[in-house]
Amino acid sequence: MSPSLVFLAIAALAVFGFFLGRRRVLALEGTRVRASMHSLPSYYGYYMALWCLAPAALVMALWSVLEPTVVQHLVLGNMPASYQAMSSNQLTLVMADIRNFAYGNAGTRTPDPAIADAVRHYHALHETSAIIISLIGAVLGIAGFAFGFWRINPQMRARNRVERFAMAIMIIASTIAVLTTVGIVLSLVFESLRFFTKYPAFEFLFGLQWSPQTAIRADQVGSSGAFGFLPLFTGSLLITVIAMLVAVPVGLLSAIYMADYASPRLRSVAKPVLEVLAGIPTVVYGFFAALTVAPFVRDIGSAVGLNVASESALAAGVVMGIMIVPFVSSLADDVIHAVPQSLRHGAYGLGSTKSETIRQVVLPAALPGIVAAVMLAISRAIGETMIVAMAAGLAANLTFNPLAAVTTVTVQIATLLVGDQEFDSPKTLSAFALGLVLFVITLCLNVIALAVVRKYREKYD
Amino acid sequence: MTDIVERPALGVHATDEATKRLKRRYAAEKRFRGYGLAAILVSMLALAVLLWSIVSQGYTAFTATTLTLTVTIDPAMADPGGKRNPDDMRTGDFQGIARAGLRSLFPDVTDRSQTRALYTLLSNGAGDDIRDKVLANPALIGQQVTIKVPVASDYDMYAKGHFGKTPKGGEARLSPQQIAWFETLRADGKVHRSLNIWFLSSGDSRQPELAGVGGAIIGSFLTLAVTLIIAFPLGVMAAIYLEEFAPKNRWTDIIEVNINNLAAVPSIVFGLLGLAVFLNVFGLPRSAPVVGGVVLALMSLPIIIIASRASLRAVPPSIRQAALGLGASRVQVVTHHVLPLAMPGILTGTILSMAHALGETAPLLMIGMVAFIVDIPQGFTQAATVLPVQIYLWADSPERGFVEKTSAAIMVLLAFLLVMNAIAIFLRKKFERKW
Amino acid sequence: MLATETKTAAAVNGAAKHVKMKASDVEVYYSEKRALNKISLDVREHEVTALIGPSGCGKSTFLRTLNRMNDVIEGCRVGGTILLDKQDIYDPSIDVVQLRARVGMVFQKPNPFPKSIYDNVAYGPRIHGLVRNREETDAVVQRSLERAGLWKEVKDRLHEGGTGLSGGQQQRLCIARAIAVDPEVILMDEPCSALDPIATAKIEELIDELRSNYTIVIVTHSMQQAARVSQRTAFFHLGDLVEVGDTAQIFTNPNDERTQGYITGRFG
Amino acid sequence: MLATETKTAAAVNGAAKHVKMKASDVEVYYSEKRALNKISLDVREHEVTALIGPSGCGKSTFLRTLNRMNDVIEGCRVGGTILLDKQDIYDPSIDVVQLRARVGMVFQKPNPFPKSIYDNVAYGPRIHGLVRNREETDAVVQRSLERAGLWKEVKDRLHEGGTGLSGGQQQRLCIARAIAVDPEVILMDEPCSALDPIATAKIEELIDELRSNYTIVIVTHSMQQAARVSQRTAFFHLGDLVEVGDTAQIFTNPNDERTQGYITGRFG
Amino acid sequence: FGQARDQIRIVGSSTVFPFSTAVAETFGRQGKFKTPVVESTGTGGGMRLFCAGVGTGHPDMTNASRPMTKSEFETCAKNGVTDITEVKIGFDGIVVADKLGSAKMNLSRKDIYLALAEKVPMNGGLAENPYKTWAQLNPNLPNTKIEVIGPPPTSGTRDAFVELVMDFGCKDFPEIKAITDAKVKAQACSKLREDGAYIEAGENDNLIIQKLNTSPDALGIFGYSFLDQNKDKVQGSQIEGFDSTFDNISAGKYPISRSIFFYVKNAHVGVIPGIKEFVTEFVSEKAYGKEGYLVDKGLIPLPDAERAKVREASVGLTKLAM
Ligand SMILES: Nc1ncnc2c1ncn2[C@@H]1O[C@H](COP(=O)(O)OP(=O)(O)OP(=O)(O)O)[C@@H](O)[C@H]1O
Ligand SMILES: Nc1ncnc2c1ncn2[C@@H]1O[C@H](COP(=O)(O)OP(=O)(O)OP(=O)(O)O)[C@@H](O)[C@H]1O
Ligand SMILES: [Mg+2]
Ligand SMILES: [Mg+2]
Ligand SMILES: O=P([O-])([O-])[O-]
Repeated sequence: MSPSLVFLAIAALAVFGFFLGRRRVLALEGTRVRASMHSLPSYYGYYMALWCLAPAALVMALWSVLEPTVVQHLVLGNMPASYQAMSSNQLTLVMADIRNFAYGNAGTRTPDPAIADAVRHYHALHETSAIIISLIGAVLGIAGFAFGFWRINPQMRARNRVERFAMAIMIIASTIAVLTTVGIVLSLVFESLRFFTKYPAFEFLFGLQWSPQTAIRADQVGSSGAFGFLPLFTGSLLITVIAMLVAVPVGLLSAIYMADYASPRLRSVAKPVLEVLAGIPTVVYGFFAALTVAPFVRDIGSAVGLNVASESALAAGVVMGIMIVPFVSSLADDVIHAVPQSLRHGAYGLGSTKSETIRQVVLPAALPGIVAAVMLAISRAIGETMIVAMAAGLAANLTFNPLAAVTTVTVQIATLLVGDQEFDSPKTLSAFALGLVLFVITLCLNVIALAVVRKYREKYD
Repeated sequence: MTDIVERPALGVHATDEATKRLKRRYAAEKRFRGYGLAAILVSMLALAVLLWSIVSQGYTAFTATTLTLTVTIDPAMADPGGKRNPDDMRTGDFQGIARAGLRSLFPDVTDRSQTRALYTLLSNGAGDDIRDKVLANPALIGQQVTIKVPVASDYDMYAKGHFGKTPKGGEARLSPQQIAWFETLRADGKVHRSLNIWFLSSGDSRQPELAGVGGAIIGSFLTLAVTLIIAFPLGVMAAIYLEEFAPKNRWTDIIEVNINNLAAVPSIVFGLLGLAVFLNVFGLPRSAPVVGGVVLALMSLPIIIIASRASLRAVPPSIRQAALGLGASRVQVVTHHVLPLAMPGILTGTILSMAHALGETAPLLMIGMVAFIVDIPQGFTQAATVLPVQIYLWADSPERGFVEKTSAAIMVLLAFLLVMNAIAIFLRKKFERKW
Repeated sequence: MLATETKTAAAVNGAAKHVKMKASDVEVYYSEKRALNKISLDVREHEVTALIGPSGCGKSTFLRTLNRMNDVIEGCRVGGTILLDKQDIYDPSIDVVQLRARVGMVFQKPNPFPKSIYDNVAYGPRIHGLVRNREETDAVVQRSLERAGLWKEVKDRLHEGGTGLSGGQQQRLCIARAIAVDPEVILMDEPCSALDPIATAKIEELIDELRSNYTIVIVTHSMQQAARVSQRTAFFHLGDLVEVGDTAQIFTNPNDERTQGYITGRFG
Repeated sequence: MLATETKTAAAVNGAAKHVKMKASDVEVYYSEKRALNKISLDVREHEVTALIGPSGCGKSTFLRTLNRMNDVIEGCRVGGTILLDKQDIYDPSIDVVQLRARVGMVFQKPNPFPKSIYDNVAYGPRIHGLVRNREETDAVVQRSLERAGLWKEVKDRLHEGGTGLSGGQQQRLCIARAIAVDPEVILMDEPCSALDPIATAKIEELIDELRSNYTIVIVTHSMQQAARVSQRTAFFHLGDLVEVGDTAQIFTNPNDERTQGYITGRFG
Repeated sequence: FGQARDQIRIVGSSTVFPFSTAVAETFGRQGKFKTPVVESTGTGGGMRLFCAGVGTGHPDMTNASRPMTKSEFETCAKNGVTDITEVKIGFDGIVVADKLGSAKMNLSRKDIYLALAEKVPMNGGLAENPYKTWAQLNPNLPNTKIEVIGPPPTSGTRDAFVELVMDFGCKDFPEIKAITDAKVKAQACSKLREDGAYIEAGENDNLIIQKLNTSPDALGIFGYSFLDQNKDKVQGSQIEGFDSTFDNISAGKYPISRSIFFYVKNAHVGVIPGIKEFVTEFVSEKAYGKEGYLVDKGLIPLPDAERAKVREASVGLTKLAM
């Protein structure tokens, strides 16, 4: 009896329960048409299916998560004393060995007797566990089925119950988004605190120089390094602004054109085509920015007598802007499309040109959605690594000159985390501090954005 | 009577001034429209340039140069144990057999360094091909076999014309002698260009001519399946809850800001989260598509939620009121009316987030998916890599043969993207409605 | 109290009716702005109650309180109690969905779903399980459209969009949609505003017919209409319920001079 | 020149009026469906022309052809010619924007912009450059709202959203918005449908006042209203223009029996 | 808790990655064991993972472009990773190259130091680096702008470069000798200028090569294997008179080269199938020998005698002591 088969059986039972629940309530109701039945028959069906499936699925899922630990505990606990003395890490190796033998991955080696015993024990436990969980699942499924069946009567508020279940699932879904934030903050905060014990927070936040050229090894004497956040922040800001200067006008105008000017044919082609831009891997953009756009910018610059670095914020920003165009164009197109026609008609009826209608009636009505799209695009720009690393360099210059080489917070986080690192060196830890500070800053920006949207949000209809 | 006196008073909209202003307004209108068109063209042009640069570099990777060799399966080399035991035969020197076959074509090459130079013509895969053939049919041992084997990457590149003229002072990848040998073979009709199917079916390799994206395609498929299965329902449900059901208070404001903020978290930080939670706490395996999928799902979630909320908000309230007034429950209002009308925007968010997830490497670095993995993954917990990682790794490889492979892999990724999005795009079109 | 008074009056003249809905001290605020001041009104079963009053006086607002449609308007707060068959509809235990199924509504601005005409009408019966199969649905749709006087015009285009109808047709579609659910109380916010006299007559006939089984509250700007279809009339003014009484009495012998002024068209 | 002619003619018999708009053989199709059959109708300057007819007969459709609002409805095609001051408004050379500025429109369903009340009214004057500064705008807004009879109700909340108004207030807002642009011809699709008698009277007064300078076409379902405000009445039925003539004549002595039937409320 | 694992897992240096993967592939093709999974995490990142503990959740080997440090060794020990085998596999040259067709430079480490240090010795003290062109610091060098594209501070190549070039190039200046504080001294020698003359590129060496192609005056710093593959595009500069050729590097004449290693967690041997066989393959003559396949990948092999010694030690899994 395999648990997955049992699960399938319960799922089948749930489907059956759906039909049975529906039948039952109709039967109980008799031939009267909604004199007393609270909900649609299918809600009674869902009610039964949920009772049948949900508890069993929950318990079985929990078990399948816990089972390996439990089995491991039992297997190891039963081994000779010499094994009991091992560290838990070594025990994982022993366990791996046992498993490798159990599944025939160990090649031609012969196991020593203790391991061979453990393998047998493992097999036995595994089988027992499968039987137990299958039984529990089956019992729960059938019990749920019976309970649902017993509870069903036409007066029961089946719809409310099913909807409450749906609501609970939705709340859980929203909670996951919140938990992600918690997880991210937690995964940043401890290392950041360790960084701040090694490097003063004030100097980090307001330092004007970023130069993490520290000794990466304790036994290597190196320079002390400077961890000033500002040049990275201005770099992020500069590149994001450039990217937005490309993406917002291009994206928004494209969206407007697609939603209100283009023929449906053109729109249905142009939109997915532009979306391809969002799917091109960033390495490709990186090469494009570094090898095509940056030299082009430099050549133009030197033609007009400007001193342009061969790596420039401009090149990276422009290319990044192109990458995020679809974020603005597609999302804005959807919300513009959704603005009721009656508003457009109202404006046309007053003698507006199409562009006046769009600018003064449609866009304000679509504003919340457009702001959401732009915020997403900004987020994407702040979070982008590869293009900047390849085309704008890694030099942290405190400048607002778009022709200079700059670097961004995100790029530094990535290079610090994937490059050579050393435990506990401020250089590696600073990546976490950067992440945390960036998090706080974008949080502030979002709070402001929310307030602004609230203020200008217009309701139609 | 003169017209001037008799003419009925003109309305304010027919005066000269109005006409002049109208002209200006029309000019503005035209400009605006022009900007719109220009914007689309700019993006399309950028896309075209990118695609052109990718395709023009990469299309050659879909063909491969092969050499027709007649080799004698020397029993001593093919089966050192002599017992036709497959395990023994695997360790046989099949590359040596291929080399002997090549040598026999150039009897006058005897010098040691010359032979070495000659052998560079053969790919390491040549021996593997012969091995596979012999393992499948041990009766071949001792016989002569004619077989098509891949040539080494440098020759492949040469045959495809990827090595331009070497500037003065430089050292060409192939010596004149090597080129001469190759040309001789070509003149003898032993060299072919054929469709490179194994590029799509096989796993990674250090040899450009043997490398394929098969493993990465499967890996991407597994990973994104997890991502989609998690992110889409969670994202849509969270958006519905927050937009339609949650009380509008401080708490939901905090949640909203939070989610918007999550979108701005650098993707590599999601990798850190995955490392800390899924690998270190839950003990899931490194490099596994489940972990990658979950991490990418968490990364995609805010995009889907934000896009979904924006389009839910765009549904006119009168539609909700109409349904509520008929006694629909709020869940029914949402599922019957609001959700279908908001679907296009939700699907757009999904398309964008999946495109993002499909092209992302940084978070995968943290959880070990940026790795050299040859074996094609068989399940969600086996070591796997994904297409963008493959691209990233190849782009960073010294071997010249990887240049075209990189571009070809990008083409595959874009094809993957289009296939992945096709359904969403189709559905979006279907759900679109004006009101 | 006014309501009690009226009741007694009614009892005296032998027409005592069951009170289907009873509003007591109902107040409505939009954000800070008060739109209704302490309204108390009884809606009697099997009668048509007409709400009249100048534009912006709070008729629609009051109507919406009766099936809690105000709940969905942001910033709108409601005070006081409203009983439906003795049950407080603002009680937390109440099932709003069920309430709205029992107290149906036709909105002032026609708001058909962006679906076909057929689906617009069939929607309510479907979600309430009033129909089990295609035939039943067809029957309900046809009957509702007929009663709303729209069947002839749309019977050949049932599967075209409901938003492609003329203004008056949309309004009748919304009426058909509302009565298809078979509610106990029907709230109609100017159901005939976009209708020609003939269509209006048809709807008035419908209202009269429905009255025998249902309870109806109607907002109208037409005194004539109020006089024709309603048994009781309530006059609203600047958020106050100025006067309520038998229609005949209100139109012939109003107690309040504001009522007098309004029905004779003297102030504005 | 026409102007001269008309003037002369008018001078001669004292009643002949300049024809402001002239529709000849106008046909309208929605996709395949024909909604209007060969309508020919003159709209005379400084007169109110009322369009009446049962719901769904094509009144709104015809009204929309007069300022080419049908252009923006998907699947809608228009045939025939319509002249505005001798100029074919369907001529490709015609400027639709100017046309719509000259021929303004109030829609059947009130559709305020999601902006403040003030901006709703100021929108038209601003885009047409009729106002140069804040004071002028204020003046236009106030005057338009006053004429539409809304000023008193909204003067304290000019900067709140226009969608938060009651149904009748929204309708008046849309009227104010339309007259703020100062068009030559005003098309009104049931401008009083959501209004109480007093507000209606106010609007009718406004129409009468506007008539001296403008030309007005109004769709109404109220015979009384048509009789009160219009000089000429056109009766539509099932997409046909059955009869058109002086209002007095139409209401007292119609030529067609369908007209007769309609105005006496006999068919439907 | 541990998974069952039957696949070798290797992490570590990006420099060693091409060699390690080549061996892994060959090893896998023989069909007896699964192909090892090799991750490129950088030397330090690899050490971090490697030293985190014993067990299936931790890698079996790590690659390194420098020897394991004492502190890393101690961390390993602290986490129970006490039994480690060190395998030295060869050398990696670091080259300074420019676009083919420009005049080939002959640089000394001193030149490079003067060109790239943030502060240079001058008139008895240290001064902000004033040099804009090569000719300014050495009249024998061309009069072109100093522009060097090289690895970022987070890369092991950068470390090696600082140690092998900068620290060496600076040591003979009297001004430097005069500094007694070791820290200040190190700072003076190893800090690279940040005024744009030294451009930190990402970790992608192909990008550096392509960038060299678009800027003829620029020099790039990267690993020998990339030069080897791109000799038709770029040329290596001479360092102290020696060309960056295979022979010069393997003979130890070319001064900027370093040893590369991998480390084996002995506790995993025998549990994770194939570790021993993999090591054997790696140190076989046909892999890391003079004519082995790793040489084709750009590895500079160890001298013959050392190779034999390494082979013996590593196949026997000799425990590393520190
Ligand atoms: N957008 C449209 N698509 C398809 N058919 C339409 C559309 N608009 C109107 N019709 C149809 O054309 C006919 C005439 O409609 P119109 O709106 O002109 O009627 P009306 O006379 O204004 O009626 P009402 O008094 O109800 O507003 C009706 O049958 C209507 O259903
Ligand atoms: N959503 C809202 N937000 C703010 N104020 C509102 C809102 N809805 C209505 N009001 C205001 O409340 C008052 C009463 O509005 P209500 O819609 O009830 O009037 P009404 O009697 O139905 O008028 P009408 O006959 O014009 O429809 C009006 O002053 C209106 O402006
Ligand atoms: Mg109202
Ligand atoms: Mg109409
Ligand atoms: O990856 P590295 O060799 O630079 O440490």
